Amino acid sequence: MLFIVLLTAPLGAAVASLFVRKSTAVLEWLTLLASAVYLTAASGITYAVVVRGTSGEGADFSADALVAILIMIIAVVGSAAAWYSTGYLREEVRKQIIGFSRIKQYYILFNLFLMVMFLAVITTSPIIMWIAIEGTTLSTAFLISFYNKPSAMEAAWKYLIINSVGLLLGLFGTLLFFIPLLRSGDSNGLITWQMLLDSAGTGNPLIAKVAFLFLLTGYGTKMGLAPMHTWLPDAHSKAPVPVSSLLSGVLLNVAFFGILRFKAVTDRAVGQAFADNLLMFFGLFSVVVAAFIIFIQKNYKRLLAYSSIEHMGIMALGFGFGGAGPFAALLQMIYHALAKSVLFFSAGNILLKYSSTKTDKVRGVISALPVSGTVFLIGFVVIAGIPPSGIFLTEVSIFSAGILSSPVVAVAALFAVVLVAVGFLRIVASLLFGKKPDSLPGGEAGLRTIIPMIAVLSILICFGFFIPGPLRSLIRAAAGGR
Amino acid sequence: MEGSGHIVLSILAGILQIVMLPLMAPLVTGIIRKIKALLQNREGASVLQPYRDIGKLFRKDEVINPDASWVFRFTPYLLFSTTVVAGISVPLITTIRIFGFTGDFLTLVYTLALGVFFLALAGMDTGSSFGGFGSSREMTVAALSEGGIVFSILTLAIAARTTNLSSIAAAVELLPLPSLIPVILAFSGFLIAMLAETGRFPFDNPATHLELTMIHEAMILEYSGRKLALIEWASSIRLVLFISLGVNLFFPWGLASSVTFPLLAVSTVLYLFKVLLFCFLIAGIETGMAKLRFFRLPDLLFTSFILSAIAIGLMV
Amino acid sequence: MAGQYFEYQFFIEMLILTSSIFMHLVRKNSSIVVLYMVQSFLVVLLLVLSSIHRLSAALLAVIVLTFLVKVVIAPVFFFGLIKKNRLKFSVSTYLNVPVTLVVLTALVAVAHSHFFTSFTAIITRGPDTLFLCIASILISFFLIINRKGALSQMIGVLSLENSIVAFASMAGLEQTPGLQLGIVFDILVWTVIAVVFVSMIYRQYGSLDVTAMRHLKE
Amino acid sequence: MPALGTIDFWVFIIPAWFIAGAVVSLLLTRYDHAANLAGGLFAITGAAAGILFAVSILMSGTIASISMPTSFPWLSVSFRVDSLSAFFVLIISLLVLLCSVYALPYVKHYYGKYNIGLLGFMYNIFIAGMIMVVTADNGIFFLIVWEIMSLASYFLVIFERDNPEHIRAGSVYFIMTHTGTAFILLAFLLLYRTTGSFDFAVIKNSASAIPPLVKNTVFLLALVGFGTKAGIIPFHTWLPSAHPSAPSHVSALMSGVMIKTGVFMLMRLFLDIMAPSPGWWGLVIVALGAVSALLGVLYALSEHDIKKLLAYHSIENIGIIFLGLGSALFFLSIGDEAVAALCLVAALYHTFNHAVFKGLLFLGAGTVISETHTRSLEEYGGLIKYMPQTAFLFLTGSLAISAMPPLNGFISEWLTFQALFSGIQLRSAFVRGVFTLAAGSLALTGGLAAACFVKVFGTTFLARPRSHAVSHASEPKLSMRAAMAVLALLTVLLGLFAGPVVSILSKVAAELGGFAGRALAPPADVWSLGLRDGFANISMPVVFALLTGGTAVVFFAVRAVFQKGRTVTCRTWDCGADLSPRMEITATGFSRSIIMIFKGILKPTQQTDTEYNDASMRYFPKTSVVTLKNANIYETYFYRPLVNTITRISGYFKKIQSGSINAYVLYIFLTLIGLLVVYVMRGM
Repeated sequence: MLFIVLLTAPLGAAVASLFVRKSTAVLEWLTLLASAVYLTAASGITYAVVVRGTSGEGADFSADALVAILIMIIAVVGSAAAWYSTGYLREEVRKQIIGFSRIKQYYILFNLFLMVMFLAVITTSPIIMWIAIEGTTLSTAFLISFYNKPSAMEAAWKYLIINSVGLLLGLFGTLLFFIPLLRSGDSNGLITWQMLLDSAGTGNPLIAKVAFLFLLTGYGTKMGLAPMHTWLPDAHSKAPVPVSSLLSGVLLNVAFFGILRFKAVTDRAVGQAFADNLLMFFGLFSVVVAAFIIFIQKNYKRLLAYSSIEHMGIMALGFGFGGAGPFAALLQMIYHALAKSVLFFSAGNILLKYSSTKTDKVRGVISALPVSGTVFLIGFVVIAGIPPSGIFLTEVSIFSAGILSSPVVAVAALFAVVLVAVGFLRIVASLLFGKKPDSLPGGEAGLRTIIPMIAVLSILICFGFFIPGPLRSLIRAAAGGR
Repeated sequence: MEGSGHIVLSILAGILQIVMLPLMAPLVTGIIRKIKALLQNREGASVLQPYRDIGKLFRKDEVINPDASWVFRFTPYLLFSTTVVAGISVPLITTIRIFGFTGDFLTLVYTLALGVFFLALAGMDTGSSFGGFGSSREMTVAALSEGGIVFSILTLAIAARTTNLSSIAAAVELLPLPSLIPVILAFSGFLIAMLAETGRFPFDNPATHLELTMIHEAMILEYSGRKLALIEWASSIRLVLFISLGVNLFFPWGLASSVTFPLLAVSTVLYLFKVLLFCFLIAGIETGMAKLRFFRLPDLLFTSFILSAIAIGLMV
Repeated sequence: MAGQYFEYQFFIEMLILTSSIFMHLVRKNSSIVVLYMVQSFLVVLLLVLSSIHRLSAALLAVIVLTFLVKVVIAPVFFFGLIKKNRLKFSVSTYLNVPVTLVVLTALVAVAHSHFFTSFTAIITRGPDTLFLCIASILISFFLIINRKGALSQMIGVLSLENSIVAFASMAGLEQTPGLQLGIVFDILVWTVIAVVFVSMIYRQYGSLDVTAMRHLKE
Repeated sequence: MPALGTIDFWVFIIPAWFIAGAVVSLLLTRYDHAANLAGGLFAITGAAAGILFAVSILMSGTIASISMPTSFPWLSVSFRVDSLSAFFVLIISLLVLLCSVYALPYVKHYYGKYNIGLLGFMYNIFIAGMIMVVTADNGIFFLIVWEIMSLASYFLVIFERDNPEHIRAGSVYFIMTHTGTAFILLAFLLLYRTTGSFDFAVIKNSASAIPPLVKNTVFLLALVGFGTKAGIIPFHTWLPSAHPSAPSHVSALMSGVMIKTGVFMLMRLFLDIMAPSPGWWGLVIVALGAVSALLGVLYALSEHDIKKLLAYHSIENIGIIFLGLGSALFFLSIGDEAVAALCLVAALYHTFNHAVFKGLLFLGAGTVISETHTRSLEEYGGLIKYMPQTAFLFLTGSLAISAMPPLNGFISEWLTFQALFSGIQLRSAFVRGVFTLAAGSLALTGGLAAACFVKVFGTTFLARPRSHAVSHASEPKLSMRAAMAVLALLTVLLGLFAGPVVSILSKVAAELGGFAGRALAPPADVWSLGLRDGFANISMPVVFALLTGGTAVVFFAVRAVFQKGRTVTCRTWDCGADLSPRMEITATGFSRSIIMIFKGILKPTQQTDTEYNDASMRYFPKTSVVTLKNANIYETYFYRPLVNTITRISGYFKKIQSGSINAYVLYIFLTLIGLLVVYVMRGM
């Protein structure tokens, strides 16, 4: 039941929004109501997983620890983004950037986007997961081109084509994974993850390898691993801020989830080293590419996008390194999702105030926007892995796993991470400090743009210092039983 | 009986140690001036002239710039006292440590530096152009010459395995002949640094008031009366202090190794003779050499430093 | 396994590959859409062939729907787009025709090389068909890279999808009808969105040349 | 959680107290004065507790420790306070106490302009960070508190955030310290690889199993990492700009104690955790120390910004501490524990002394700056008449830092000299050469430091005012003067009671060097201080008595004998022109000769701007301004090229994002083909 609720809540909001005329408030309420519902449902499912280890509904939906983590991320960041959207879009309406039809379109697509992400993680079928992830591309394409400017069109088109190509490769890889099942003659009915896992050892290992290569390239595109990441900075910088936060904080994780699922199958078929090495390679490359580009970045929204690439790279490294790595990587996934949404929210407030994403046009944010500026600063400290943030701990533990298994990669990644912090700081310092332009009035836009940010930040800070026992065992289960 | 005689002699030697340098200092200055005059075919003033000068200055009124602060007024006393205190450490006629707690050569160097520090401040205190650049030059030369002094004495300290001046003197006396080469090197280093420290040729001209050449004199240009007297006196003590260091550390032969009257008497005479020889040396240098341009001085001071460093290298 | 239709399958797959190659060679937008139509039709044919022995109503519905979406609706959209915006000719390619042919040859060779020999395990008789599918996949992929026109890129993606479907049906990897329906629905939505985008791009940039979209470079 | 009232409890409660102060201060952020009071009082009480705690540990010789596990397997909140830690806690607490007393009125001039609550928050967090850094017993926990300390100090550096110069300084600081932390992290990771733990105790127990290559790598990494924090040349470039940017009482803490945490960790790592060490470690540290000491003072000489100048002197003094530390390492490696003890005592003593006199000088400079609103030496002058007490206290600090007897700087420099002399007496020619050069550098440093402080004190306090900035200066609030006076008194006491101090430090050194229980320390009592086999001895009380007594005797004797002298106050003869401040020597002019002598090292650039009265006839210049600056060779030859290289590489990476969608799809294509080629080929 909870699974159905999880899917129908956003779907219902989207469908109901179709029939709303003229009232922005109704749209907002629908979305907020849906967010409350799916947040509850997600918590219910997570509770069940914590208590029983797994939870399921028929043969179609099931949740284990990893799924529970992901739906919680989707639900929390999703509802925060929904909340923030209401404030953000109102502000844009006030500045006459968008009109009602736009808002309606936004809320419909926004809810659909959430729905397909939920679907992607709770389904038992790899193909349905594929369909759902393709669905994320489709539902966000128009959100990215939301402002209908040439640059937004460009970003959306690139997003559409690159991700479609990537996902088709993913489909091909998925199909190749089915080959062992075919041999065993068990091809009727829905093929589930469990069936894939059970049959993993029986097939030709070379096919499993080729399948994983296609899959990694394909889903890696969606996850933002370099060099398939190219769509990511464009899309993140052009989408409305709440959508960026979902893309960065949630969608990438969903794609990573797909890779992890298949990695488990591959590990069983050909041993761990194969997939580990691949993840290490892409992880390191992503971190390095992101680090160097961040060093000379001049646009703070793109900066956040590259930072996502970096973090995805570190998570990939964590799984590649093994040992304590997967645990830390999953923890980092949580931290990153929360921190990145906080950063995007505060970046959104900066954008509302200054109307520019170029760093050289923004000065003295701390004076102009005391709350958002401070939150951005804290977000930076967290995301750059500077103690006492939790990401520091996860990164250290990933590196300490790495120094045992592959020291050279770990050292290279360590310095890349430092470079990221350096590049990040340069921008943060130039944005936040200094004198604000005199012509700019001070003050925040409104509580609706502040409260979601503070709420997520509080969760982030709490988790940074204290990880509740259930969450810890959840992560441990997810890391061990991947 | 021998005990009480020993004590009496020790007290005598102690008093001598304290008062000997201040008392003979103007004389040494006078002697050097006289020798220089003779070498330059002048008759020169009496060797006692410095005493008269100092005495006259003490009795004169003084003029003080209204800009000057207490630093200016306080400096002459401190300068004089540091010089005298430093002098206590120098072995004059005996290698026995009369005051057991003093005599470390680093303490001596830094005590002297304290005086210079205040003198340089006093030079700046009146706000005249002369005083300022005098201080600047003085501190430049002092900073560079400190290394030379420390290192040249260090050469001996290492050979003697102690940094106490009296013990160094006692040990150097017993050094085997091959060790003399580093001692000579170190002495050359010492000589150069000492000329700088005491403001003699080729570093400074103690007798000039030409703005382009003076260092020490520029600093004290604003002083008059008893303060000037103290400063003049202190600088002559400083000179004889360094001469004593030179003769008694590097050529310690004849220093009394125990406190007996004949030994003390002989060593006193020998000491005075050595000082006289040193006066000739300085006067000779001052007559035969021109004052160097200011920016040539560092070369000379670094030479002194390097010479001593080489000496340390040779000394095992 | 649909072994008895092996020759037909091979022939059809050959034609699919040929259509992919021809997509590289034609210049007119309408021709490329026609080629896509042909290719889709061939894929539908392939689906029919591979499932003929267990044809059920549900499967038939899927096949009919696939036909509708790929052979009828999508081309109609494309033709409408071309007509509305008078996009007779496609934008040029990066490589000229001879070089393109060389690359295509190389890709076909790669598909037949030992990288994919393990796939012989899938179909014991006549692996050549599978290699043709892989060649078709690579060639469609290359179409997206080589073409500067938005429409051509779109067709390239769809052609890539066709090739994968062909591969799946050749290898006997079809899913349950429900899933196939889902995939077809996905493709339909994708096509609609892409068509809207193409027309929006045309409105914004006055052409379909994707090289005009090079502003996001940081 | 240890029981209330036990010594272990205090290990935990002192940092917690500061953190509480931070939070309270932040909560009161709307009320400037309350926030200031809260932040200050928490810091003062915490520091007082810290002093008591440290002294009781030092006196009793016990070791306090607590350890609490956390959610993370390799992280435990572990504290361990042995006498070395206690010694550093003592220094930190002492300076914190005085700086906080000073800050109470000092912070007032920020009211209304900046967020005082935030200042109190960062200040207390900074202190808590420092205390925890010197007491942490787990590598990861250490890194966390280390970065907390760095981060808090970063925010303090950019506290006056409207000034772009401060922001820039802060950025450089943050970047360098963060990079340094990466080196430290790497060092810990390597230790973890070989010992399997981040706990210092575990690492120490299995230190003998660490292969030499790893050990040497860890040494170099730690040296770079902690050397950056300590401000050792060539990793010092953040220091001269960061320290001056912070509020003065924070500058005092940063310069006085924060940079010492780098020294502390080097001691902890090399002497304690990773001991024994090969001899070349010590020599490298000695060489670095010699270079830093000499160059630090030379850079200070060419500086006219009073706080920057003091910051450069911190580099110099860290160099002197390094001389002692390096010698200790070297003598331990050759088994001469007695000399090693002396060297360590020298290093620790100088650490303490520098904290005291640098704290005093920064507070003094802060007073001067807040009274005149400028940091340029060229605009001061004559302040001794407006603020005589501050001037006197500043002079005390100047004398102490110039190693003038009988103040404290002299005694630690004397000990360091003696340490180096021991090295010079060794047999190996190479080692002797290193120590000789180090001693030479130290001798030169001492002289140059004196020259530098003549310049500072002379141009700041003496003669006539050089600008209007001085005219409204007056003595600061009593508590500000009191804080400085206590520090000044400490410079005297630490010099006067060198014997007792040395015997305490000997205990610390013995515990640290692992030769506790053997009587190797230099013999010392209240009256005198000697070295083994009578190489040297010194009696600071006597030196003190002679110098003060001698001066007094001279003064009164002259007074008594020549009563007749009259004193006339009269202007200096001015050759007919009015004496103006422009005739006084400038700070630039004062140090110019030294700069020119060392121009091979300093690479000064001279720029002359002359303005003429008449455009056609260039005989009579109206004004002529000479600007003398040092080329920043580290910037020019290391950091700038490094940044340029990274920027260039970044440029290549940026080309990935070419904007062409065809290229993007091609990447995917090539990645796929490449992976297939690599893996399928390998699978064959």
